[in-house]
Amino acid sequence: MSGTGIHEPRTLIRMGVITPRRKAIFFAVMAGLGALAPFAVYPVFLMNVLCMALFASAFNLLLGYTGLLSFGHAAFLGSAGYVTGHALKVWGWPTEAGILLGTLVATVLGLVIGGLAIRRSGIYFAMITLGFAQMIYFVAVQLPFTGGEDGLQGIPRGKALGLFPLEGRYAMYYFVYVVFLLGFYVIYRTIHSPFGHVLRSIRENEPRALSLGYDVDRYKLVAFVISAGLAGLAGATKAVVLQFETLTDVHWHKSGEVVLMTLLGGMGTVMGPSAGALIVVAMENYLSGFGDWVTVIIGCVFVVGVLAFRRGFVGEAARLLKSFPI
Amino acid sequence: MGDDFILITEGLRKEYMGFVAVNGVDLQVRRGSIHALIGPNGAGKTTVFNLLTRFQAPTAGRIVYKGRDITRERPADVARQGMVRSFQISAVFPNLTVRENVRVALQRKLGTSFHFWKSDASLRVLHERAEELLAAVDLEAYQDTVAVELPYGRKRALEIATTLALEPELMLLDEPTQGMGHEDVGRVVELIRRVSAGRTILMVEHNLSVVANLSHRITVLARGSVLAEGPYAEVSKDPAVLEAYIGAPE
Amino acid sequence: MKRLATLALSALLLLPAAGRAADKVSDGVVKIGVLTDMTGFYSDLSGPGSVLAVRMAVDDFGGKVLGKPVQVIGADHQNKADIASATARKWFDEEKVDAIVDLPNSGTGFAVVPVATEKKRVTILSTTATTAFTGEKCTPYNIHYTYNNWMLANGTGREVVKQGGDTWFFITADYVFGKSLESDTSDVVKASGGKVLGFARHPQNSSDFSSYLLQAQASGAKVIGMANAGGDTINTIKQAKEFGITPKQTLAGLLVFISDVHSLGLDIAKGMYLTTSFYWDTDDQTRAWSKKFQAHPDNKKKAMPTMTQAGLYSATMHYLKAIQAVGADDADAVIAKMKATPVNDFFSRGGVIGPDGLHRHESFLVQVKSPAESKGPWDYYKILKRIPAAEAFPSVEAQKCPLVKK
Amino acid sequence: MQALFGQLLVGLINGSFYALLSLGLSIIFGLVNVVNFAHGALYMTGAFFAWIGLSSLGIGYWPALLLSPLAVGVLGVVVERTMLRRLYQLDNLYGLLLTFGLTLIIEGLFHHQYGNSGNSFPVPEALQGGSNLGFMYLPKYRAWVVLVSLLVCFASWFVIERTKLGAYLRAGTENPRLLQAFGVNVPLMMTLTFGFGVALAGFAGVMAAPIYQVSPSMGSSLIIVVFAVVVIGGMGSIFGSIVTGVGLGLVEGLTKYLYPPAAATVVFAIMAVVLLLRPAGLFGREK
Repeated sequence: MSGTGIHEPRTLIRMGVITPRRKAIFFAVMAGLGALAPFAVYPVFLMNVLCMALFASAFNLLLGYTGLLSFGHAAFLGSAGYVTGHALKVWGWPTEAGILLGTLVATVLGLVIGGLAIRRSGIYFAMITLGFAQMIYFVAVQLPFTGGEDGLQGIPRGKALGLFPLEGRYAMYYFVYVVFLLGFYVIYRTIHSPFGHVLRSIRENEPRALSLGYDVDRYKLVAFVISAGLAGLAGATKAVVLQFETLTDVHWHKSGEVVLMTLLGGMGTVMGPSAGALIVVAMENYLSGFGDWVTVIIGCVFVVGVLAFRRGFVGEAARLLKSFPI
Repeated sequence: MGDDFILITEGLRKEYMGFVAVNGVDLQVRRGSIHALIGPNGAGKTTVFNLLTRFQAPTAGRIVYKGRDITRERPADVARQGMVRSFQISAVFPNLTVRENVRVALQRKLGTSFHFWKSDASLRVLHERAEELLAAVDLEAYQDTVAVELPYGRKRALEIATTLALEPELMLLDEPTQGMGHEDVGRVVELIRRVSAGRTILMVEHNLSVVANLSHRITVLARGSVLAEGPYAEVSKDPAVLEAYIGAPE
Repeated sequence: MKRLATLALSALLLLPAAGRAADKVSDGVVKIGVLTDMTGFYSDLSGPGSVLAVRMAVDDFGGKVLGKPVQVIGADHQNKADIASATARKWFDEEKVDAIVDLPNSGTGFAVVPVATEKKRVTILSTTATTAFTGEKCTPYNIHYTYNNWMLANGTGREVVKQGGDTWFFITADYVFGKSLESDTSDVVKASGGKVLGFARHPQNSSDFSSYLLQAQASGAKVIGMANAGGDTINTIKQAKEFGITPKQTLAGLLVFISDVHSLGLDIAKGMYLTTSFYWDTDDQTRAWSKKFQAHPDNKKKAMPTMTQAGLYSATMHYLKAIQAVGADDADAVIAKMKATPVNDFFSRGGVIGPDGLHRHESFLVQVKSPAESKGPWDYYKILKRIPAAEAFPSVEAQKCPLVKK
Repeated sequence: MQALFGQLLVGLINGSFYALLSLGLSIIFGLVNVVNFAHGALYMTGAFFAWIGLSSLGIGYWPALLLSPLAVGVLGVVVERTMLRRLYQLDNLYGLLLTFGLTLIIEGLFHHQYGNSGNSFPVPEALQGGSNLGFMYLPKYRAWVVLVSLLVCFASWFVIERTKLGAYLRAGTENPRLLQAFGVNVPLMMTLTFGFGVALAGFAGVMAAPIYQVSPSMGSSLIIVVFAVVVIGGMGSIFGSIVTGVGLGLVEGLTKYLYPPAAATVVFAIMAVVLLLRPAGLFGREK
């Protein structure tokens, strides 16, 4: 998605609005807020937000930093959730091992689907990922261990490190918080790595990157696999939090939702997807009283976002900061 | 003949669903020369470029680069062997800074391009070389400018600097002066001349004065086939070439 | 602990239900959460109508119990177990909801009931079919009120075989509800002397049933049993007619609501057998309540109540009366009272909630009228047989609820 | 054997809908360069317009066959004029995202207004009943669907590939400036093309109304299969989308006969194989 108004706050860096120190302070404040949040806000809601924020951030690695619109990311979220749920519930695995297994399965799935999908780019890529995700959906409907339409219910949370039971209100939250921070760090590291720079060049101008000798497809595939794996981590953790896994997580609406979160928060920004996840999950939670209007409202948000607001909240904020230097 | 010619094509052909875009093109590009590919619109010049750099697969024919058949190789591999192209539309990375543009090209040789776990601070070692290259194209003052904000002619210069970063043996320039003002054209021509030292350049160009000024040899394409080949003075008098140009004005 | 609770309970029962008892209403309000499908598959047969039925019950009760207000909140679970479970948790944790009712779709039921059990709050299932909720999955805080698969299978299956429909083919929704309905009905058919020739499974919310119907046709069965619900049933019926399968083969709707018949039209639905626990035009009492429901300003579509909506009204009344009688909204005591008191209203004449939580009441085998027989809108059913509670629902022993054993 | 032919015939009927919808998608993509995610929602809208026409205005099937696509087309024109147009300069992924948002809005509104249990639309008088083909009973209406869909598909293909108007349309996608220079109003042409493409979806909706329940979700399940059809067929090709649509319908029918549980996934499995062997699709041009 080159030249589409992706705004990176590099001008802010140049202008001295963002300095390494301020950045460190910002992240520290955010991390602190995250650690204190469950005392102020309903923890299950927060955990949901964290999982979706990780999911959206992983997705953004593709859309925002590689320029690939995957319209089937729910496949990774959901498959990991199912596998983790099954491992914990039926095989009685420790929590961490179950989550790792789910993540691993999503990664392998990412390798397969990604390997096929990156043969086409742009809009075809989007449609192909959507198609494969739909295939995963149908498989999930039919495989016996997923519980089909009824879902996989009653997943035990188990104990963190085999010691701390995760049943309580706060233990689970901090477990999820740690997972989120780890996942988020991996994404942050990837974005700001030599590899991340190549990805960005691919996003900006794919033929040019190719002509510079970069085997573009391989970079895309690695990015896709990382993204799928982290989406899987989010899904696996979510299954443990909510103690069930259902078809919702593999449905294409979910894939659309993560696009919305990323778009709304600001694609190609580090914090954007998390902000978007917060907004979307909050909307779904607190507007649920409006019944079917929620779908309409989300649709309108989508349309307005695409037409007038392509930088997303974080992107627009960065732009405002730029126009009004502090 | 092998050593004299860095690039040879034999019977290069490309069809799309029954439409023949390139029809049996034989090209021979002499090492160290500036070779121009000209022809009216739709003559298949860009398609030839795409075939040479393997962005498209030829329907038939062979491409030999440095004595090696590269007809079946992948585009990135071709680039790594020193054949690097530029594009018809200025090909920079618009939202990266000027320095980052060049750095991306330099970065490959570090061998850390897949290292997603490493900090990008490890790329700082490249800045010195990047600055040298930018200085070579008079862009040292623009290092921190985001490429999209550069004026058009400067973008071309940036593109050339990026290409040079790969230390190519054969540069393929696709209409390097297209859409430029008079002053910019002069600067780019100078630049091309400067960087051609020790390299081979194959370019597609519409501006015939640029072609006359720069190139040692010319190949004229029309309707996918080679119409004439030789030095500019010779080719420009060829009646078939004149007809092709007059028959299909730009 | 348990003994203590029982002691406290009996003490409470002896107290007059006034004055001090008001303190026993937790948080000073009785909150009923209607968790239902407001927009999807089941929204016409439960959805806003369910919320309305509960509100009507609260209004008719006087809006207050033990001097404290009764509040009704509704939410859309969109048929998704995850949303259902998340909403239930939020309601219990944050909104102090005392009881969650309705829960269309067994999946959402399976998601919510354990949460309620963990939090010791009441659930009353109305639009949920799977028999296991009062069987191996029964919990002390759950009541299954309106119908279940066993009732549907027996009511329709047995009667259809008796009328000569002794070879069956099933078209089944491919999830727990459908499969368990299919197996329950198969058992009934076989027990009644019939034969099952095969089945075809389809995903929920399919649009094209022609290929399944062709399989049913090829089987040569006399009866095609539709072990599915909502839009799936409607589509099956329509397409069966289109492919000339009906009237050569008979359709048996295993879970058909009056809203489905309304949406199909009598011309297509006529002649079909089905079992229901409520029909508005049964007697004066049902007519009176249903017309009130239909005329209610919040009933935008002016639809007659389905059995689940009528059941919810009855269940809510029963719940509030139990709170009144106990003098507190404590779940253990209220559930015990509800189980101890027979239900007697337009919906349930002498119905009893068993120790397993299943409400056993009379149900009806009906046949859909032809357009000629119908006197007007919503005049859809001929009641063929009133099935007494003992015959309509499985016995407590048959349910194998672990709670009941000792 | 009987069952096989029956399933194949059912597959052919489904294939006709795939073909009609993927044709519309292909036309819009080929000529306007937008992947219209809302295609399924507009198909549903077409069916609903027909149903609303019948139930509240007394407009029958035959007029609806014309009026409803027209109304959907007008809706498309409005969408194109007010929204899509503003995205042409951008990557075409934004078109996909916009139409995805529109899908949510359209489906949400119909949900709100009409619930989800579906509304039935009677088969028109003249097409009721059917005939026994020996191996199966073929409803007249379904035969009509196959016939008319193929006819409409062929006609659209003919206009685009074989007439002067079509040549203009195709030229417009290759080089809009040049066409503008010839005095053709390109923006208008694109608007009308989009209108026509979605009108085809509306038309398919009316055709589907008497077969399926008219319900807000009728389009969303179909659209993704149609996307897969389009990927398999190769999106550039009008002819490809028709042939692939019908062909995949048949393959689905065959799968239902051989191994029913795989019927839902077979199209996507084929998509995987096609991507491995021919990334551009069966009839697609290489980029």
